[in-house]
Amino acid sequence: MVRKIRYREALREALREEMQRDPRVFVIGEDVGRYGGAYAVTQGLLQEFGPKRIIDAPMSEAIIVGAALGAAVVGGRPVAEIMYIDFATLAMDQIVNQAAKLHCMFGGQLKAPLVIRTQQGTGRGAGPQHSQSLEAWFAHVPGLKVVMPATPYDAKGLLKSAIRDDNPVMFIEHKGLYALEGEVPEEEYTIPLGVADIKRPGNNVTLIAYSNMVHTALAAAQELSQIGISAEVIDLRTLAPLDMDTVITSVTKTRRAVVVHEASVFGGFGAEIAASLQERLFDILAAPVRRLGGLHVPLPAHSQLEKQVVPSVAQIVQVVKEMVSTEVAIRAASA
Amino acid sequence: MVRKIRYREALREALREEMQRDPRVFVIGEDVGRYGGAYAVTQGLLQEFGPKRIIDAPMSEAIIVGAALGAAVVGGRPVAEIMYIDFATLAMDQIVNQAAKLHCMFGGQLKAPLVIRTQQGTGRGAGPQHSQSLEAWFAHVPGLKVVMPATPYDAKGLLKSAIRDDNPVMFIEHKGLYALEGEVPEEEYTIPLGVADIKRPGNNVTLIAYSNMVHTALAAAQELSQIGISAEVIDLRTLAPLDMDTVITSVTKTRRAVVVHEASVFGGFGAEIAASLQERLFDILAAPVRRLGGLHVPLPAHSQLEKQVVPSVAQIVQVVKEMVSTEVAIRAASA
Amino acid sequence: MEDRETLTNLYHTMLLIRRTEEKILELLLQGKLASSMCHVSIGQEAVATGVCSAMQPHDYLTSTHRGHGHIIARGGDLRRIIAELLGRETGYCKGRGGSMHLVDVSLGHLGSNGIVGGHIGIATGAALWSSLQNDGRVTVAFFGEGAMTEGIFHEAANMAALWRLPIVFVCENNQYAMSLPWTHATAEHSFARKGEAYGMPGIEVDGQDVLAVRQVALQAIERARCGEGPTLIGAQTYRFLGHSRGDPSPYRDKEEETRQRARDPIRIYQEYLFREGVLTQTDVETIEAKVAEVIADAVRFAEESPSATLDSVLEDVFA
Amino acid sequence: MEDRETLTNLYHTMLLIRRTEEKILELLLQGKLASSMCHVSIGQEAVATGVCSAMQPHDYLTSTHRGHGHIIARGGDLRRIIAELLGRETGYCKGRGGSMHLVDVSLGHLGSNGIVGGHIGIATGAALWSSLQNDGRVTVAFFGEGAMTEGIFHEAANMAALWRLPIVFVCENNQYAMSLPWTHATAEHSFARKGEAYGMPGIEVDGQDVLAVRQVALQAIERARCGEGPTLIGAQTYRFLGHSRGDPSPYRDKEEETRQRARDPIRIYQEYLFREGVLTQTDVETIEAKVAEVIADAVRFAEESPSATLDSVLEDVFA
Ligand SMILES: Cc1ncc(C[n+]2csc(CCOP(=O)(O)OP(=O)(O)O)c2C)c(N)n1
Ligand SMILES: Cc1ncc(C[n+]2csc(CCOP(=O)(O)OP(=O)(O)O)c2C)c(N)n1
Ligand SMILES: [Mg+2]
Ligand SMILES: [Mg+2]
Repeated sequence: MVRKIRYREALREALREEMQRDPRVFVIGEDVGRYGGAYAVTQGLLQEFGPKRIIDAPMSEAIIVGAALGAAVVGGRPVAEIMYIDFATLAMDQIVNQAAKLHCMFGGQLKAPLVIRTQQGTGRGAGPQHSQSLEAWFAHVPGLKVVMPATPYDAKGLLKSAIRDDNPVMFIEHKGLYALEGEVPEEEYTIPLGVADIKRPGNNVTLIAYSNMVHTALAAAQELSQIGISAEVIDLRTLAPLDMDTVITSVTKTRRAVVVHEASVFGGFGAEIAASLQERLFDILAAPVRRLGGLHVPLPAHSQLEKQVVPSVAQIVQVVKEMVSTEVAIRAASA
Repeated sequence: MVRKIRYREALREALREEMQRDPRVFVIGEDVGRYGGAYAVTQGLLQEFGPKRIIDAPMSEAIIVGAALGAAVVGGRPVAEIMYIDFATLAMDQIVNQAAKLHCMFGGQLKAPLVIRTQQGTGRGAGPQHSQSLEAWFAHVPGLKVVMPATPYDAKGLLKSAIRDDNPVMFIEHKGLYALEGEVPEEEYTIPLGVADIKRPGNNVTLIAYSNMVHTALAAAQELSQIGISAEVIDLRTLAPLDMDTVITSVTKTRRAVVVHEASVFGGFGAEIAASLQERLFDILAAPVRRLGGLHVPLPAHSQLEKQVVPSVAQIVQVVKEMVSTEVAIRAASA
Repeated sequence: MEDRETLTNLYHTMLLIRRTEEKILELLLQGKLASSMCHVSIGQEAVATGVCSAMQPHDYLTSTHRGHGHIIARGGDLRRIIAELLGRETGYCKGRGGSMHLVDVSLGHLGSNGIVGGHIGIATGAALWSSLQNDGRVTVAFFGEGAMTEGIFHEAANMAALWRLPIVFVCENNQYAMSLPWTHATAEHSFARKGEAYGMPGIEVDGQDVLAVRQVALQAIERARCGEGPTLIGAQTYRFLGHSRGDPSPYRDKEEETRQRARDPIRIYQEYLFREGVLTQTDVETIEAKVAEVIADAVRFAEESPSATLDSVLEDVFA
Repeated sequence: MEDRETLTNLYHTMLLIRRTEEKILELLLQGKLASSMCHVSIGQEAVATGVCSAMQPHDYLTSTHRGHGHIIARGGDLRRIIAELLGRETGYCKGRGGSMHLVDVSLGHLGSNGIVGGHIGIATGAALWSSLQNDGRVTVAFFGEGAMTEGIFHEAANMAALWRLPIVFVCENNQYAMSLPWTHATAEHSFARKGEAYGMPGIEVDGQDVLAVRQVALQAIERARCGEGPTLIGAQTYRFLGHSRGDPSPYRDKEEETRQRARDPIRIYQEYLFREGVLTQTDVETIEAKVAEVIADAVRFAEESPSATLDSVLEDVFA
């Protein structure tokens, strides 16, 4: 049997293995060393690798990213940690104007093999400045890769690939997933960036999700199966590069799609998927592509309220039921 | 006959009139006073209003927005200028975590009647760090309004409304439009935020655009009219709040829609429009909603190349022709 | 020497902060807080108390993630504070802001903030407006020493000194930013030097001595009010507990903790008051009882209040 | 005194920068530049020249929007510089970067930047890596005084001093950030004080005196290389022309301009060399001729080169 470990442990293993494999890999961020990371991902690494490879930085998000970038340019393979994605707002110039553009802007002379690990989302009632989901911003920036693992297995394999990638990667974890257990083999493996994963096969509808919403979608699929609706669940895993082929293949089969993410629906990444699907599968779709996402509101620092802001299993089930019956209704009408 | 003035003059008039009307209105930014603004919008205002109302700030984008926000909270009506939207990356915490959330986060106790004027886009070969189009980021942030005027008339009327609004407004101008002339009445007027404008009526297809792309869309509509295709051109004017009603009404009539913006298509605001249209008009659309936008690439600092990155009149015409003929083909096949 | 009433009030305020936060920790352990975010300032009460005692009613302040003390010292309504932490509609932010976003605009309290240093912008802007309006108000920006290495501190300090804004920057140096010791945050620890870089005075003060804090705050506020510009105050204090719940602070030296905890600002001040004959043991007990009663009332009020609702949040997205 | 070759090289470099930028302005007026962005450093040549002359071949530097001088002083290939400005595939950035994004990784030049202060992060990171690897390299970060009020400068200076990184911060104080005079940018103008806030020395130098600049740079670089940490150099210079094309600088005092332009670093140095008998009028003419030839060759090369293409840009989005 494959052993089970937590998401945070899988991430730690990826860091540890990459640091062992490649002496150029190092970690820099706030409280990553002595504290072991705000979400305990880097626990124990300071003891193992010492303060030159697990670097506790002053509270200076911009220069944390900037310094990581500079080190990457001259030969390092830094993993910078931004404790909450909300604080990435303090480093946007370094991420967007510097790291993302560096290779292209400088005619290919420089490379930025840099991973920015951060976490986002709800789950702790942490409020409007500690719970945002901002992946859509980064996916919209040419030159950045955006990774959003949903399981311990993916977290480990994707982080290893991100570290080995020669481009800046926004590696966005989810604060609600750190304690999640899942199977992770002892043997070394990596997962390529840009390949979606079918987390559950199905025929009647495709649920497209990533990060924590994969689990919500899976739970909805389970529930739908009980009323005879077979849902395929696709975990995008990386938003950039985006594996639309897997999505297209699935929706070509199921003819119905729902995109689910925790970020606000309005202007969220789900729009990209929905827009793209209707462009490419206009004649195949049996129903409009539906989007489910967070309400367009600053997140309340209230655990009960924030739950009402983000999509639930019940909402997904409801939407899928509507899609199926609408279609039935249309079919009936045109018969 | 209504007099014609330039986009930059219309903006200046709006500032001047609002400053005359309301002593709480003031301008703060880099080079807004002595220099008259990098794009000459604030020229002459220092002489007219003095250094307490036209404030030349040190190069500190974060505190420029922060200070404007603080002043707004205690009674001022600041208009902060960020010279290029690319530099807003240095003020994202102040804009997104502070200004946008302040009213809601603090239970309605505080208000942030703050306008952030900035400009974006191509047209000067200004390169990857001076030509980005980032409106999609801001539209995705609850609590922010996002305004993107295309004409001198709209620029003036919308800026006046933005200044009078009790919420933080990202007022995004386009560097390619400052010299554009248009009719602007001498009499006072305002244009409400959240109301799209039909810039040209038509029946066969709806072109949805904003900012500089309105003019590209209008030119395309003109060209299309010569081959018998009647295009309606909608200028969204504000992305948040978004006037989907006007769009829905138009597309219900034309049954075909193309969204055009200069920002990168991937993850751009056009996806929101396209996704929303297919959700709401699935059975009415005669063809998939098409999106035209910039290529997903850091912008070259090369005037000839950057032109190739953003949508052209020819591209719009081409896409519309495809849509019409595809539909004709489908109709023929099903006949 | 200050008058008896002032001296007593300072003691009362410090005790009220301490006991309120102890109660908050209790509520937290009982799982009653609506949010997981909660940072107490136990050990640092003299800073909030001393500074706020030096402010005028029409002055402004902005506060931090560790801000219970600031709003209490400013005279905040304990009922609305506890209600906020319990996620009730009667709370300061209608129950949606929690511990990190307390605010009372009627007291000139312009909000606490979850972004370290984020609110320094708002403080600077409030002071800018006061300067433009010449309204005689002074703004106090509280922040931890962790905020001193954030870019926004630099931009704000520079702007404030350049334009001689009526603002006082109060750094509560509790020696740690989460696990990062101040000694590992910067190579220069002198607040005088840090202030001078912007052309403003930097003054260090024993943050465990409420009267000393009050004195430097009075001077800095006076200076600001007279148009002489900002001051940077470095109040040396200590975070007695962990950064937040579930932080046993293994990164701190236990000997250091013991030594620092021995300098309890409330005990130090109580001894002073006894020594000076300002208060007696009986007085202190009366104050304790009063404080306990106010807290009990606030908790009762909060628990009886209706929970926050999402509808109410949605109504407030735009003003 | 420095040896004759060094002294001559300094002169040659300054002249090369000056004449190249004069040619660039000419090309600009002819509408030949591919981008509208172009900032010349005429009047500031002694800073780039003095500092770069103090660097070792394996050292790094990062540069600004006003960066022609830095890359030329570092020994950059004039052909590739002009080709870049003309938007040719043979340029340093294959014609897509233009004046603001010159770079030559083979010379340790890690790029100029359009975001004022943006590249200071990269410089700090390069120095961090050198420190971690103990590779004996030093990084020089050039920036204008405008960048000193950006948050990133503060965060970088603090980190560099804290970790004693091998970096030298070179502020080219040309007195203006666009229209903003340095006197209106900050209340404290002493570089010593600005450096001290981070625990690093701040040294002012006459930026119109190439030998003086070279001296302080040699010392600061040596200090950095020995592991003693960063230095902040404030080189006092002047932007002889407008901020960019089409800026007649009406915000500047004309008397000030005249006075400052009289302190032309090339003239000052030439007089010194004549006085010391290092160069004769004939030598100078020979150098002029050589410089003219190199520039003519570069322009010819650039004009004959193929234009940049979008395909090539698209290929480079990812490494
Ligand atoms: C910009 C930002 N970075 C990081 C954090 C996470 N964080 C919250 S409090 C804290 C330490 C703050 O230290 P300090 O300013 O000294 O205040 P203290 O907690 O000691 O009162 C950190 C790192 C944050 N909230 N905001
Ligand atoms: C972050 C940022 N803000 C504003 C600008 C616009 N801008 C370009 S150069 C400049 C002045 C820079 O002054 P300084 O750093 O002194 O350099 P100088 O131009 O004098 O060489 C400004 C405001 C910019 N490019 N980046
Ligand atoms: Mg602290
Ligand atoms: Mg300058």
